[in-house]
Amino acid sequence: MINKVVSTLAEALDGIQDGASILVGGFGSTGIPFQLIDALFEKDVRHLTIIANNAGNKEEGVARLLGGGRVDKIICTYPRSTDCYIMERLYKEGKIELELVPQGTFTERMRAAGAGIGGFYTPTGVGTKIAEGKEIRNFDGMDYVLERPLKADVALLKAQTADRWGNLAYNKTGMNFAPLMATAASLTVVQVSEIVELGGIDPQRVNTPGIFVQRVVQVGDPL
Amino acid sequence: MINKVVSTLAEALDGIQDGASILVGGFGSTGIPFQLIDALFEKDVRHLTIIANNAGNKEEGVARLLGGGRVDKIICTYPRSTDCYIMERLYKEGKIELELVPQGTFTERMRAAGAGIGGFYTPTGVGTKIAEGKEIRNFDGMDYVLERPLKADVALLKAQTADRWGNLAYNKTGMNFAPLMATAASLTVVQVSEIVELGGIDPQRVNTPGIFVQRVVQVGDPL
Amino acid sequence: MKTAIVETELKPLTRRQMAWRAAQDIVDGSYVNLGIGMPTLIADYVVAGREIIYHSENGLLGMGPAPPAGQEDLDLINAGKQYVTIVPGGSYFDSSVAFAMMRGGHLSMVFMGAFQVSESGDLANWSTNDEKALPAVGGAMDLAVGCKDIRVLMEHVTRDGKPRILKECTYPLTAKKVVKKIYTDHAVLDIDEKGFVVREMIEGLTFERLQKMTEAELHLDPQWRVLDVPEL
Amino acid sequence: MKTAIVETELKPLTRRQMAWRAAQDIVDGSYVNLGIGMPTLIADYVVAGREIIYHSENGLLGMGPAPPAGQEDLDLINAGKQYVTIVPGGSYFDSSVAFAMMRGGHLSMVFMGAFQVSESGDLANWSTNDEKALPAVGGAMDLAVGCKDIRVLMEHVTRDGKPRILKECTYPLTAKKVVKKIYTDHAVLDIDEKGFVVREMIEGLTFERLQKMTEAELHLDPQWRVLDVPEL
Repeated sequence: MINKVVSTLAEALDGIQDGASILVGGFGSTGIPFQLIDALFEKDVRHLTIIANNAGNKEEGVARLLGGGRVDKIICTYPRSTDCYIMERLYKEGKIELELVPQGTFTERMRAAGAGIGGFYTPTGVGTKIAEGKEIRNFDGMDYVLERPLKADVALLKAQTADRWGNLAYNKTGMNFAPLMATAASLTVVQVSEIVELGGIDPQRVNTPGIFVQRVVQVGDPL
Repeated sequence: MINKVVSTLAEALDGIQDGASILVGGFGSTGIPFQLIDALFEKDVRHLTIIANNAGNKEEGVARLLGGGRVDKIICTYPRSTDCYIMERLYKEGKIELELVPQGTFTERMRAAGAGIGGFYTPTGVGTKIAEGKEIRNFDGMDYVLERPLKADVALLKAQTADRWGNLAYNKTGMNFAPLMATAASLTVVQVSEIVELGGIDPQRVNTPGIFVQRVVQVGDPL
Repeated sequence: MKTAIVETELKPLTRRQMAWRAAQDIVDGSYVNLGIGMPTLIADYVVAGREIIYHSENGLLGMGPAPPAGQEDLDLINAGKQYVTIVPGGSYFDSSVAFAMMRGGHLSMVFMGAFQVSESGDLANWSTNDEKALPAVGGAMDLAVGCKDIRVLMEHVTRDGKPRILKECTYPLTAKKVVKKIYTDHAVLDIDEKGFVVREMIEGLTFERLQKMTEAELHLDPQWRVLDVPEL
Repeated sequence: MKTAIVETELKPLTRRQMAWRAAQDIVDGSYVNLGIGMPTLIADYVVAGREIIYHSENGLLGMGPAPPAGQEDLDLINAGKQYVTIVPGGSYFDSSVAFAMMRGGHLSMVFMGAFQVSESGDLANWSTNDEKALPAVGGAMDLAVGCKDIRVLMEHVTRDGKPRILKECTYPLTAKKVVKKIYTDHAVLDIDEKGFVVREMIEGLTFERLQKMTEAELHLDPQWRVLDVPEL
């Protein structure tokens, strides 16, 4: 019998080691797996590479990991915001490596990793700093830059609903990167508000089929 | 006001000309826009390039267009089946050009066209006839073949439900290629069983957002 | 002895007036992305009766206005991380679909803010080249490719009077040869093969004076009109 | 005068028996694609109590058995174009997601039919090189990449006795170096660095006789067992 539901956040993160690369879902404050991140902080693994759209606000979410010295490198599209002072400080002090990726390319690189695509040509970033050192190729009169898949050891995600097979339904714009990240990690771990019986999610409403998910943990609503 | 709903099949196909490239949705007999295809047959446009997974059965669907001499070229993954005698005959007589594409590559090429991707590297077909004459490239020890986007002038699709903005919901495995084809054509035309008010499709159940759809026509159920 | 050049007192557009002017150009049935900042104001001034569908790159098509206070949905925000609503006919999808809409050329128009625009349509709106500042690009580069109708809203010059409309951008580029039209607080300009063409200028502004505020060479459309906006 | 070589009367497996044997190797919790033809029979013989999730590349995960006559749903078929059902926990998705599951290596096992397999694991199962025949590839090439555990079910020799297990395939390839295990009507063979290793042979079959039916060199696992299947 397949049962991907684990009882505790600690179990959900079991086996994650120093040096792991970790995809973290969420855009702004929607879809952020805060409880999983907090549990990862408690677990005290280090030298992480974090791959996330944002770098967290105040001392919450990814910012907490950054502030706690857990992260060597961040791959990110928009690490800046009003309350993103930890990332600001670490960056200015040269204490963190930053790989900046345009958001559409970020998304597409994760999709490629999950879909077995070895590389793709995108028009995004051509003629800019982002394309420096990368292959540029012209197809039908238009320039494209070659980008490579972005895969990771772990994905930490948030969804609304799951079942024991790991099928997921997200809520509204809380979905954002999660369906792509789920496919791009060896170990996809999801915190959910609700666990339902098999068949409890309409098969036409499953956003992430369980094949892409390894562990599910139910958490109380953070707010 | 946006209203993509047209009243007749003829209106739905207005402007399609000789020489057009036409994506046709469907897998086996699910998701085939039979009424649109029949109307295209009546319209008597010629020298078409048809891009579809199958070549139709008996004298139905794509087979009807083939039998009527409407099609110069077919881009297809599986043109063969028990009742696919029209395609068999035309092929043996050298009366049709066939470009055979592996199904995952077929899918990915349409997605690339719709997503503005200039090309991608897939492992599918490496070392086979399919890859002959194409660029092979090694990434991280694995060979990939470069494939290019597959776009078309028109897509003819079938969905279950639409609204006047062209939002679509498909039924079960009737979905198959349609969400990708919708993005890859300049003119996407969809036959549906049901038209609902705006908001009548749950925003989390919209399979194809209306931005990818130009015309919708309601048809009686074919069976 | 100084020669006093008496220039007409000008009344540059406010940010809301610039947004109003841009809004007039959105035709019925358009799919539009309004970039973060000033462009988001555009939605307030769309011509009545026109049905416009707003796209937000975090996975939302059919974005509606901000919700009434107290009715914010924590799972419903736009790309600017503001609480929004969804209109009937709207849909949610993952980021790869959101960016396919942009990169694949499915949007009708994109309005963005900018630091600089060059006469070939190069756009600079993500970095001021400050080596010490934390860089952040977000969806800007993706928004700037794909769509065939990319428009910029920006003040004509910087706060300290330096031109933003240039022969070549001095800030790092967001994308090359993409901007088609600029709405500034002084003028409306198109970019075509010969460079910047002035279509509208505010009351009292002369072409010579506008050229002085602009590094790139301007061409005046013989049919140019006064950039006329209501008080807002 | 002819020398009569008396060989033991062999009882090669039926297709259902081959499917039964393959089914025993599917562990609980596997995500499995059963290729068109003989592999689809495997689902009938999975070990009781094991929960297996079937994938169909036309956009279905959690495929269930054929529906009772009269209860077919015209919009619910598998990749073999047969009417099927969906089990609780199943899901529908578009073809790009279906193929991402395959190409991206998310399936646990794939069982396919074949014309030929080579000792390096090359697979030929889509074309017999007949120039006049209409070629058709479907999802075969995609199914043969990505998954790390690709297994073949096929008769050991062709109808006219020609070997299918070869040094090099003579038919056009589906994919190179992908097959890990073969279930034939005479034997079960693994493919590893040194080529074909025989793990099981049917009752009465000798290694020499199996080698005669096989073009490629075989290696006998010292721990080999009798390929024992029930009557079906």
